[in-house]
Amino acid sequence: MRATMKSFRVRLIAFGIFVVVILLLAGGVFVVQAQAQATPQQPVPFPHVNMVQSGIPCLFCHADAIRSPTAGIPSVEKCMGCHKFIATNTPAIQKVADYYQRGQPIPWVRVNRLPRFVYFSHQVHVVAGALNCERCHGDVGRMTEFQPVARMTMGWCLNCHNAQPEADRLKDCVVCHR
Amino acid sequence: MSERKTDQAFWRRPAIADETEAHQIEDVRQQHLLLDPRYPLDSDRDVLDPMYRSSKRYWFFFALFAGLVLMMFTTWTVQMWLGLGITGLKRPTMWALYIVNFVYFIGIGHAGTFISAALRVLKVEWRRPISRAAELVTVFGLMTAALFPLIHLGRTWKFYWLIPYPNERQLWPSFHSPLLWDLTAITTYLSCSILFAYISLLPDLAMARDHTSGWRHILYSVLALGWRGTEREWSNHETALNIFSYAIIPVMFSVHTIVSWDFAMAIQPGWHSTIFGPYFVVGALFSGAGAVIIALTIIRKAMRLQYFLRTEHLEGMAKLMLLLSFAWDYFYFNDVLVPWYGQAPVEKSLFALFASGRVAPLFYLMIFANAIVPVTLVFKRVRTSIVGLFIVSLFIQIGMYIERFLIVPVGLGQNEIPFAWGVYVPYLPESLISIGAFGLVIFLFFLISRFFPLIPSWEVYEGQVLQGLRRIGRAILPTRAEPD
Amino acid sequence: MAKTPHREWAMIIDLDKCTGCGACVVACHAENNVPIQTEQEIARGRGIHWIHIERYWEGAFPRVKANFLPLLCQQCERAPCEPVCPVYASVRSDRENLNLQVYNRCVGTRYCQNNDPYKVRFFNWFEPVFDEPLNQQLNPDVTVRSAGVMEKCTFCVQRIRRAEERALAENRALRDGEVIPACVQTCPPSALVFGDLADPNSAVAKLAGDRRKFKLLEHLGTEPAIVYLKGGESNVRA
Amino acid sequence: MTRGITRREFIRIGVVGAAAAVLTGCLPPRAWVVLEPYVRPPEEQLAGVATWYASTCRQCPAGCGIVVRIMNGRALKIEGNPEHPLNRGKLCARGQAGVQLLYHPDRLSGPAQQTQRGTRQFKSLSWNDALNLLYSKLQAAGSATAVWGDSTMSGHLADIFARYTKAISAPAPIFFDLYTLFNGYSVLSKTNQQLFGSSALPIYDLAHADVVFSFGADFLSAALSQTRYGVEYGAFRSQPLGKRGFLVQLEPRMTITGAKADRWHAIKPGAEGLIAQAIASIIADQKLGSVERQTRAQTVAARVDVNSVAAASGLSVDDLTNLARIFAAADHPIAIPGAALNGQNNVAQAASAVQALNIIAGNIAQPGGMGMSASAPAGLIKPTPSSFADAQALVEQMRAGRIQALLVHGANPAFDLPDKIGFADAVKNVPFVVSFAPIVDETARYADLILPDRTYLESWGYDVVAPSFGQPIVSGQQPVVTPVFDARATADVMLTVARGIPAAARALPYADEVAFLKETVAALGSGAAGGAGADVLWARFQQHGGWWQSTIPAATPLQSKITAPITVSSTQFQGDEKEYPYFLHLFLSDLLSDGRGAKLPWLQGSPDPMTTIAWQTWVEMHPETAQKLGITSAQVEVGFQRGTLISDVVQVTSPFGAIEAPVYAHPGIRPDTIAIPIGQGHTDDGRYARDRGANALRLVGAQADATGSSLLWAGVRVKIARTGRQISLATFEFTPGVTRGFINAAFPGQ
Repeated sequence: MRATMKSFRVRLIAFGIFVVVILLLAGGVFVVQAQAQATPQQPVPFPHVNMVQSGIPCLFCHADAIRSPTAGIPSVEKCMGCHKFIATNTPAIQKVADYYQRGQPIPWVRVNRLPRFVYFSHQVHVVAGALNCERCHGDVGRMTEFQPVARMTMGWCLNCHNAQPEADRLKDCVVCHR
Repeated sequence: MSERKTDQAFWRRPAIADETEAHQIEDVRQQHLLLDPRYPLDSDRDVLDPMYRSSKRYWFFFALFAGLVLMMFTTWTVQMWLGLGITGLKRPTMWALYIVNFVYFIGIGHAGTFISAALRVLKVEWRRPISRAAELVTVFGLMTAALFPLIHLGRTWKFYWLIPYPNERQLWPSFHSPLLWDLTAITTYLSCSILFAYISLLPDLAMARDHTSGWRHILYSVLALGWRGTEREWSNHETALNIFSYAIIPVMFSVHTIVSWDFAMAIQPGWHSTIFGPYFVVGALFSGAGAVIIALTIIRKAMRLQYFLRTEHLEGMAKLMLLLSFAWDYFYFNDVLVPWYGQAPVEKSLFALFASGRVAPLFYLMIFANAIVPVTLVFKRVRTSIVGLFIVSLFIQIGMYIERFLIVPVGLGQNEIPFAWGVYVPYLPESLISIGAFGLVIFLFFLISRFFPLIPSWEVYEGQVLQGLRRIGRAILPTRAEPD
Repeated sequence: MAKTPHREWAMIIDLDKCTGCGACVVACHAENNVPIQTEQEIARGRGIHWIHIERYWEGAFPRVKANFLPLLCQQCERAPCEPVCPVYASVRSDRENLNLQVYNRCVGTRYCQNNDPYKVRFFNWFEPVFDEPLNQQLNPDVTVRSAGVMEKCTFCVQRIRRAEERALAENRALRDGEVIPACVQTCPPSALVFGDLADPNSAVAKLAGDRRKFKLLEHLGTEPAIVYLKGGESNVRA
Repeated sequence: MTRGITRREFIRIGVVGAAAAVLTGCLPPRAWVVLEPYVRPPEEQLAGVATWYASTCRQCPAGCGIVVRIMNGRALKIEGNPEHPLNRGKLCARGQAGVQLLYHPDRLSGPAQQTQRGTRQFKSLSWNDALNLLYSKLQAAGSATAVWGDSTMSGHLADIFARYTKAISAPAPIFFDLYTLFNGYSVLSKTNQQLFGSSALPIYDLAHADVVFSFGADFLSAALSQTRYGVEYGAFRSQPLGKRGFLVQLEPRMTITGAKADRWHAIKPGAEGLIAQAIASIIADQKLGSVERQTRAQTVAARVDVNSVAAASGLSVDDLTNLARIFAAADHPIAIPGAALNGQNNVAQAASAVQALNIIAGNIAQPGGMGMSASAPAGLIKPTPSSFADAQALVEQMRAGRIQALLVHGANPAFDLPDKIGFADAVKNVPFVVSFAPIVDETARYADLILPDRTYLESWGYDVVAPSFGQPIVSGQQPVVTPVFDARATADVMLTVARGIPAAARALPYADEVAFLKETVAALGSGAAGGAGADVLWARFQQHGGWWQSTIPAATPLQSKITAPITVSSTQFQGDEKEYPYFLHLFLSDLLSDGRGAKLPWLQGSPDPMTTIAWQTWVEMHPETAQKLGITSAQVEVGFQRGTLISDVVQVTSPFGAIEAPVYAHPGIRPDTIAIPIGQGHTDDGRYARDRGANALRLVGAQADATGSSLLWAGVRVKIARTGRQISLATFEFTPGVTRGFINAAFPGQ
């Protein structure tokens, strides 16, 4: 009887350690995921939904996407191009106008980030690849607050690139890392 | 008279017929442990007692080696924090002391298996009391060696990329790389060695369980896996050990062959040699045998195990070492002769460096330590002198360490582009880590000596049970019974 | 998507023209964010120069001669550094037919440098330092290597990729001379020439047939993509 | 400041995302990256796509065209301007390193007042206060104002300084620096004036020459126009129909040009002129080559005793005859006078004797021969390097207290002049010294006021290219980024100050430097860019990086004005032969040139081509000499100290001073000669240059040659003493005396 009690205790301790380890691992994964998917606070609330519903195409503001590796953030002047006349009395637009008058750039916070050793070209994907923006950025047209929809990790990239006709070449390291 | 009755316990001393016989028997007994049985509890006490007897001197050395280990890990942390630049590594000697340590510790990890498994397979009886110490040298040597590839990495925290596991990047390690063969071989060998040592430890753990109380009792109960010593258990145990012994020998040979491939597979002149495989294995056994002798002499003295560890064991090891020394000489001669005959410019410059260059003192010390000092083992006086053996073994350790040093950083220093030649001098961090690594092995021994018996008492009993003395005419001869 | 053509990037180095002036060395530092090492580090043999000029003496005074040998990664067809890397950080690019170093994959075993007969790979012993605001010069197209990784000449693969991406977007083929590494671009006597050997009309393809050609350490069978042209003979009888 | 720059002011406020991304490399991203978009986007700028701006390199006086790669408002890389007729898209190491000058961490931000000279205790001033101070001091100084500029000064600034000093009847500005002194700009001008009646700099058409005799001219290194001569050298070696030029180099110490020579002769220092004369004499005596050459040789060459020249030069009579034969038999031979003869006291004769060989060859203004730099287009200024005598005269005036205000721009006389000249003493008698240095250099330490100028990548300007190879070229300079620090263009500072000084205001009635430049450029008329109208011309001047003729005009024929044969006297050395047994041979470092490069880490950290040493000053001596003196050095005996190559530090002493530096055993130097590179030994000039190596000019006295063109920096004797100290040589090579013999199997013979 004593022997069984003892061995039960030993087993209980072992099981306890196992459970704690699993919980810690799961917690770590959860925290990392949550951090990656968090929606950052922007200096000026910017509802993409309003813009898209007004019929503005993505490339009107992010025009560099077809000409450059970077999609580009529109200049304050571009914002003011319309908002000199439209919705001028909302607090958000007044904030933008303030920036414009002070000649200061708006410190937008990056939402979709890539590691610093990854080189991604919007131009190739949008022009040669003929992809639309939603493919990677999600349904931005319905977002009141811009948030990341995917963790842009290597596996995520490979999900598409594996299915391409020239997958091997598109998976060549130098395509993204240099 | 000297006929042993079957119901007589093996430790009972037989009745003595006359004084001559008494002298003969006493003489044989003093020489051979297996013919000198005694009451098992006495032996068990001798094996278990040192676990409790922690003298001041013990704690002094314990603290000393613990300090060395602490120093090693602190230095490693500092190195990871600041970068590998704090070491003396440079272009072109990208591998240096860490890899020397790696090869050296893998090397001393070879003797344990060789003594324990190979001698077991060959039914060499004198191995019985020393097999545990040898196995532990293997396990600790390998554990320490396995640290060095990590210490040596530029980005240690990414070491897990060397392990094949499914990942979202869809990347596997490259099985083209000898480093990965290394990883495979070493992990296999380490796990085999630990299992092998553990299985042979089982009856002793059960023995310890039965003699202890308190937390030790719980610990041994868990570890002994409920060993009760039934006929079936003993039979399974025997089978398991036999299988392991046969299986682990090729693993052992393969491991150091694969370690040698790290060098032999490279196109670096001085490394690119086909003889490296067997040469490294012999070198490893050579240094390993020396390491085991050093461990045994210290254990014997410090833990008062004079009953178990006798001159016959050390002499047996000494003979083995002498044989290995000759083998090493042969391979080294080969390793030098073939490139010398080829007269390749880089290798020629390397030999010039050895013969009369800046590393000449090291080279001659290595030849002296590895080829000349062990020759003294042909004399029985040296073989049976514990101090003599200790010194010879120490020389062999130094010699073999230098040999690896001459191969790794010195060999890398001379290459095909004379503009990129270089001289490596160890800096403080890698010196501290290397000293700490020796400390780590000894520290692990210190630690384990408090928990596990360093003498496999069951193996000694087994030997003693099987051995007997038989009188044939006027001679008293040992006999051995074969179990079924 | 158009099929990417097979490329064989190659460089011709005319040793007769190389003056050893060092312009390529600095151009490479500027283009590839190669960190400059301190005096102490260079004295210890840790200088990093993806392309550097080795000077070999020949003969004895007064009939002494100095030969310059610009040495950079040879981008071998059968690179000895590739198979020894356990994590595919040193890897062949089938796409560009180049020998790549993927910095973010490198764990720093440094085996590749041991097995590199040309000794043109460099290790980052410390985190590189760029005093502010010198860091503003850093090329955003090239990763700054952290401590503990290997680096080496890439044939300015960022330029190759930029040009290819542009050509892809403009739906045309690359032109000969459209891509040139920084060292080739700046070389005053044009001792370095770069191009695609697969294109029979390229400048390199024409020069690669020169009778002065040789490859470095050819006996090792590494098949380098760099062709050296040895010094020419003069037609002046002296 | 200027209206032209307003558009670019916004360039710097770029999209930081991509650029910030490179700063920490492979580490995992730690924080959100803040994106800063433009307020108003500049034209032709795309985030992540580079634009290139054409400008002019100002690292040496040559004036190569450059294009600068700009991305998100940052200058990333300089390359040669492929359209530029001088350097044709190529660039040397120093040109490549220009961006590090722009982003140098020790640049001054805003004006600084030094309350007590030499203390480096700077008080920050507003630009307004600084300009007022400058104005009041300049007004007070009146005509006792002196301007000390350097040869890399932009033409428009030199013009403004010249007009300013002329208007207030002050002495004309001098343009003096070590670079032009060592390369003998002033010597060459004077020689050409005597021989051909033109004071322009000579040019040598290597591309079409078949034999080149270089009398110590290291034209592939820091000399005249390194990049262009590099281009020429490439063409020289691969001429049509498989022809390959033949290069003969005569010098006491092997330079990189010597390393490339087909024939290299280690001659005694100072023997260049004698050899040239002997060659001419042999051609005349032995009737070598064509009849024309023989006759020309007879008029030009003074007869010499070949045996005595052989003894004085270290060449054998056979060698001399052989050289004369090669020269006379060649189709297009050229003789180039080098830097080494410029510091000898027979410099004028020696340079003439070498140029006379060109006259004998009949190659003047011919393809594959010697020509003259085109003169500057009307209305444009090229700062003419002053002779040493001019600089000495100014120092004497300063000492005499006749200078009330000294303006130093670009030049660094406190470093460039030997101590014996006593600039430091003389400047004490100048009540007000202004430095325009962007980084505090040795001279700025003596300044009362520092008004940091913009570096050339942030400035407007132009440069009349000289030597210009056949056609007049005006290289354009424009700001390629917004100023990184709070610096102001010196031209604007001078224009502002001039407004308050009535005489100067009349001479300089310009709103700012851009207005001044536009007017200058408009006077050029249409060049290669074509088009009409001042605005179009101005735009194209910026777009293409300058102005030049699309067709190369025919070379103006030059007539030799030699009437009497040229005799060369043997050179005199300073220092007793017994006490000072070795000849001192100074040379400009390939990478650091005259010391300007020392502040740029790329140049400091790149190995010197011949010795592979970086960051240090070294003393070159022959391995035998080192052995004789018992010196441990890289090549003689390898010593090791913690895995580095160590070398003995020696003290080199001349009659004028002493320096200490480690020895590098150089197999290509005469055993009786000690060579030391110029460039290190700065006591200031930024963190990378400060307190590093030794300044070999300490070994030189203050004496000028007979014509006053040059300082006698070459005719000095020295002695060597061991200090007992050893240091690690920062070399890239490690094996002692790497020779090719070892790996002949690997490198098939050349």
